[in-house]
Amino acid sequence: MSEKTMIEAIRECMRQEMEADDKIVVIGEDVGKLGGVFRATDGLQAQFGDQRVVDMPLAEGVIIGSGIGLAISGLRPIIELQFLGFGHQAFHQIGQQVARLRFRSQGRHSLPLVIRSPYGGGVRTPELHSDAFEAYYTHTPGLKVVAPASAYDAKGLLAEAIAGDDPVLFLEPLKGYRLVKDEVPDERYRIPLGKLRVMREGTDVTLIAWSAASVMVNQAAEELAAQGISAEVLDLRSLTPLDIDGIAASVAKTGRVAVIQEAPLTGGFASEIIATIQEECFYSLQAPILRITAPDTPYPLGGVEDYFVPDAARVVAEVAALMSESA
Amino acid sequence: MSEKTMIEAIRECMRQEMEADDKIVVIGEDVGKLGGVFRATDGLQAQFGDQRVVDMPLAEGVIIGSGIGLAISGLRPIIELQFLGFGHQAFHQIGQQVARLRFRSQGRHSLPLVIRSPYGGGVRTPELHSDAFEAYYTHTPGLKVVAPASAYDAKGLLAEAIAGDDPVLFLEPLKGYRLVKDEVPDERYRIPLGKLRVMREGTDVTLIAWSAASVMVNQAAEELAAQGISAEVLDLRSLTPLDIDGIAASVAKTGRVAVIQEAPLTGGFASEIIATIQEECFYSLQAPILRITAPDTPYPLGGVEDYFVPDAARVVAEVAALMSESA
Amino acid sequence: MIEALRLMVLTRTFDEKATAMQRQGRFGTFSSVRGQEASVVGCSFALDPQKDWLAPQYRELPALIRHGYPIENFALYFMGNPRGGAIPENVNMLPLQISLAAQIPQATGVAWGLKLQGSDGVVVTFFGDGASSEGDVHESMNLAGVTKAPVIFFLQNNGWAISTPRKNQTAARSFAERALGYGIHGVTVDGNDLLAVHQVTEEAVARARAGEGATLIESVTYRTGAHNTADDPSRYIDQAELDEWVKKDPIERVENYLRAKGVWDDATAQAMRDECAAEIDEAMTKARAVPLAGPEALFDHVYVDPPARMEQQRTAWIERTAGA
Amino acid sequence: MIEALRLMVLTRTFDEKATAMQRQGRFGTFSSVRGQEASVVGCSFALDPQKDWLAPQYRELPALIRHGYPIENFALYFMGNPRGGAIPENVNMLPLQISLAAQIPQATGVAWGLKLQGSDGVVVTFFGDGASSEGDVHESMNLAGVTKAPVIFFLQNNGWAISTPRKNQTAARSFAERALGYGIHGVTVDGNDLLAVHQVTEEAVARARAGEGATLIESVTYRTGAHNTADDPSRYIDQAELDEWVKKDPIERVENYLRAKGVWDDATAQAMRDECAAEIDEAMTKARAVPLAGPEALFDHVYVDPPARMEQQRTAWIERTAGA
Ligand SMILES: Cc1ncc(C[n+]2csc(CCOP(=O)(O)OP(=O)(O)O)c2C)c(N)n1
Ligand SMILES: Cc1ncc(C[n+]2csc(CCOP(=O)(O)OP(=O)(O)O)c2C)c(N)n1
Ligand SMILES: [Mg+2]
Ligand SMILES: [Mg+2]
Repeated sequence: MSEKTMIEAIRECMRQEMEADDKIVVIGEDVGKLGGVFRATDGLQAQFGDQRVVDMPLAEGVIIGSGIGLAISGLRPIIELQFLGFGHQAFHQIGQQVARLRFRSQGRHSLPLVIRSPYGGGVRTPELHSDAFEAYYTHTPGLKVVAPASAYDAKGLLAEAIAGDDPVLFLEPLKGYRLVKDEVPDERYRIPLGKLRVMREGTDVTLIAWSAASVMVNQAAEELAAQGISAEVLDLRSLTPLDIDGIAASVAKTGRVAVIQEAPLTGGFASEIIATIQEECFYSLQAPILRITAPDTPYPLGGVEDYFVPDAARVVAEVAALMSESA
Repeated sequence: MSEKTMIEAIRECMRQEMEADDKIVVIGEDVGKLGGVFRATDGLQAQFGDQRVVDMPLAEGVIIGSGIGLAISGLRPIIELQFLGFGHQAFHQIGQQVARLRFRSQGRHSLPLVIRSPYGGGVRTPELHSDAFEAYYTHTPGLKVVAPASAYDAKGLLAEAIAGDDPVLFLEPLKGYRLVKDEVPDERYRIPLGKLRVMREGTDVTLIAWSAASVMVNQAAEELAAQGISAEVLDLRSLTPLDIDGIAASVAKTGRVAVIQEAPLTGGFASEIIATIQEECFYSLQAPILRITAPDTPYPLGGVEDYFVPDAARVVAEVAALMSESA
Repeated sequence: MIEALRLMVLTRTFDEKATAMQRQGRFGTFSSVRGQEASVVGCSFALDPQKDWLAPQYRELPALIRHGYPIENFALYFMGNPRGGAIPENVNMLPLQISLAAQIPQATGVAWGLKLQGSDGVVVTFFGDGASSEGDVHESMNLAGVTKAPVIFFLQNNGWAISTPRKNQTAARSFAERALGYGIHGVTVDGNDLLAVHQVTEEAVARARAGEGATLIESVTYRTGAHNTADDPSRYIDQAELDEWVKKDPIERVENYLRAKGVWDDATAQAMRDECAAEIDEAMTKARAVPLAGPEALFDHVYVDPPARMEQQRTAWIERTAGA
Repeated sequence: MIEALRLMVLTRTFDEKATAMQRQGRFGTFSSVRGQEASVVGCSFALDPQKDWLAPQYRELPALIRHGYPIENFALYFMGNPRGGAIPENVNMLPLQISLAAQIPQATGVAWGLKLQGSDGVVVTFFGDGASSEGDVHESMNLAGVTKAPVIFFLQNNGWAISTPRKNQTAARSFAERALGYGIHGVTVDGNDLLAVHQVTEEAVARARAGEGATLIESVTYRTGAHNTADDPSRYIDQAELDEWVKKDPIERVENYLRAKGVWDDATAQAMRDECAAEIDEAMTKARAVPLAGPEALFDHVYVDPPARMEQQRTAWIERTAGA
């Protein structure tokens, strides 16, 4: 057990899983000598060779598509998408092929494949590098979508994703890569998908988030506590499968909810959570469920991104206002 | 004024708009001599020539991408995607380029471009031809998404989409192409985007749908009426912009809502509508808002699609059950 | 050669039968291999189904049969029964591909994976002149060049992509020339010449097995039928060109060759046709005897380890159908 | 030629200034054109900014300047100010492209559109050896072949795509050979030879204007700096190869040529450097004087006719910021 950053936890996970299973290969842009633009794969090519850690030509469609083929041939690929925004170039392979191969072959070809990708904003990347595009993938049956917020979770959930036989999109908070740091066991372990983490217990309101937003919301909850508002913070950890029971249990207790996402409002995953909560907990709700999201505009250039991505001050203000709504 | 099928209305619209504005060009797969696989462009190449109605090489990315370029050069392209599922191949061009060109160029390049596509299931097409993928596009700021249910609306909304200077994804119900038939003026007219159509007035429950589902839901409403349930049916017509006021007005009146979509449940556009309604009309709601959708599975082969796509019997049964829920 | 001819006749019989059934509403929309039999069969016979893989488009029934995919599954699939998609465990094949060219990156990956794991299997992927315009093809050939993956890109240039003629598809003189731009081998072959197709494929297989990498084979042939059973080629086809190609029918060509060699006559031909008709009848009967799947088919095989929500939906769907 | 040299020196000055500022946190991550100046400038001078169009990747500042895009906009863009993206009305240019190769179909469309409308303008699109692997490139060259669109695919093969060397990018002997597979013209040129680049581009422009269609130009050059200001090439670069290329610095090459011709000396060189430094300082000062946009910048220019919901968000966002 020692304190590790999220990127260290992810790298350690891949190294240990690759040591344990020589069917695992890592492919992606610049994952070799460079060790990935964020160093997630640093040292892996030196350790496992350039047949197991492969710098691919710059073409996301065939990076994902050949990953499918590698899996069919008996390997277990971990694919690094350099940024989630470039998943668009491979959208036909991810959305229609990865997600449906098992179904289309009626069980003949399972797809033990993990697509890892940095995700989300807040670090002033160039255009098209920061968008939180998870909602495209959570609306895609056949995929699983995982979005850890802590280093501990990142290691355990990634190990689970790698061990499983279903395709997983594994979203890594770009902002958290070096900022997030926590105690991470040195040995291998797994965390099951579909179980949320209560980051903070509370009684007045349930705040629901995932990935980097969870960390931010947890800070907001501290400030809310100072204002006398007891917020329970749920970090979803996996979006598909979704821990509906865990959410419902908290909402039954608090009766008030805010869902916080980095993506634009319309059609984001927050909307799904809200639709689900009002189905499951309608009679517990004391006020409308609040969405705290980016506006319905494209992710802007870095200089103004702080207006775009929800921050703790906004969460505090909007949740405080929610508390004064009466049913 | 005369009775026209939806496909006739769409064809007539394009023909008349092309006659009025010689900057309009039509590009797509098989839109020329064949007139499109559904004959939407039948006769257009004969009338306007093969420089204005162009059979493209089979590559959706460059069909959309070159359409962007045609628009920048001063033309006004109407692009036919042969089926919406093949928008995945062009997802990077639609989601990141079409939707953001104006923003990225800070207003220099507006994009008067319409992407027309057959959409939705129920006619036993091959795999990947029937999915209702609208939620990917409604979660994409910078696009507008239109989904008419009647021939009258199809002609008027398409004319509006063509006349506007924003990019529009125009979804045409595959199932309605020949089945839907109604009175359509012979002259040109336009219907503004963002105004829903009350297909049927009612007092007990609001049923919300779009495209082919609206037609089906309207039939269900007839049956519900026979059971003594007065359903108001809202046909959204455009999803972006969304007529939130129109929805709220109906919900304020009825207090009960079901949203019906062809797509899988999780993360569909129905979730967005529900999240919005509970924000806008929380205190009017007498029961949880119901979602009637496909399950969270890929669109199946045609032989079993009737289990997948919601039908009127299901709507009747679930809405009847909703009426017995008490707040 | 007789075996190859038999496979050609068998699928011609299937095409005719299925088309007739489709007209009666007993079969779904499907695309026949009519006119391209030599191209598909010649290629297919160069493969070893035990270790080689197929990544088909949708128009290559003869290759699927030779690889071991049951005809009745093909029929079921086009009747709209999801069970038709089932690929038997020992059949080295990817599903039929409807999203054009999407199988090609996958085929490249399978080939590369076989190589990484020390197998000498090769992968053949079929695609059309239309599909060749998709970006997936470029990305795949390029990756195959870099990895020296043992994959054969078998491009069937049948003159048409639905109604779009070859000349609107590309201005290239030949498709095979594209190989150069990826450092892979490229060759053009008369796709209606069974033996020629067989030979160039055998050479490509040999190169791939020997670690010399990928080959792009352009097989020049012609779609003498409609694009599919929903298509009306009279709207766009060049009748004179079609007539020319009908004269080059690949089955007749093989039969004439065999007749010239003195090993074929009307009686043997008729016997083969009768045998094939019986086999197709049997497959169709088998397929029609398979009950149409119920609502559970929506949920089966989506995940190895399905989310709880989907499993709840499964229960609800099955209950609702039972109730209805 | 002096004008071309000046542009090369100007952007070298910009690159050095911006890199220094980036280290001090006063500039964002950006990619310099260092080492590739002859390639970009030689191409650019073959164009007529009045009627020709540019569709850049992100590393071609000299071409943008010559086309009329203000240096301060480029600086603002990389400082993260959305206003930097603004393209003046009379500048025929697409935005900088971050999504690799995505501008290439668009460039092809602009060219085709110009042709359809009877203009004789041509379009140049820049992209790298890395971007060349994307499917968009294939689809675009193929469409350009079919439509005879007046577009020039200007591929800068600078040896690297971030850390990925040319040999991992493709097994092709040359990129230019790909042209054959699309029925367009292809040519390779020494990208560090200003005059040679200029000449092949002029020829391509002439062909395009004459209705003879597209050209793929492979300009062989080298990225002598880091990929961008966040990159550490010491992790992967081949130092000996880099040293070789640094010796071929395109600016020195032009200066040596001019010196040999007797029209250049240390004094003129210094004068030009001073002038460029002043111009860049001024542009940077201008850029830094532009106030960072407020929250309205999220909403401006998304739509011509915005949905009501977005307009309500605009109001809410502006109020909240005012309140904070
Ligand atoms: C990505 C994609 N785009 C469009 C279609 C619609 N479509 C089905 S078949 C076809 C033509 C295919 O032509 P080709 O690849 O030459 O194959 P052929 O049918 O001639 O064997 C088209 C456009 C599709 N299935 N997939
Ligand atoms: C579609 C896409 N994939 C990946 C990236 C990340 N990325 C940015 S630059 C780059 C390398 C580009 O190399 P090349 O095209 O050769 O251009 P160069 O930087 O050498 O000028 C990569 C992988 C991107 N911006 N877009
Ligand atoms: Mg074809
Ligand atoms: Mg490069």
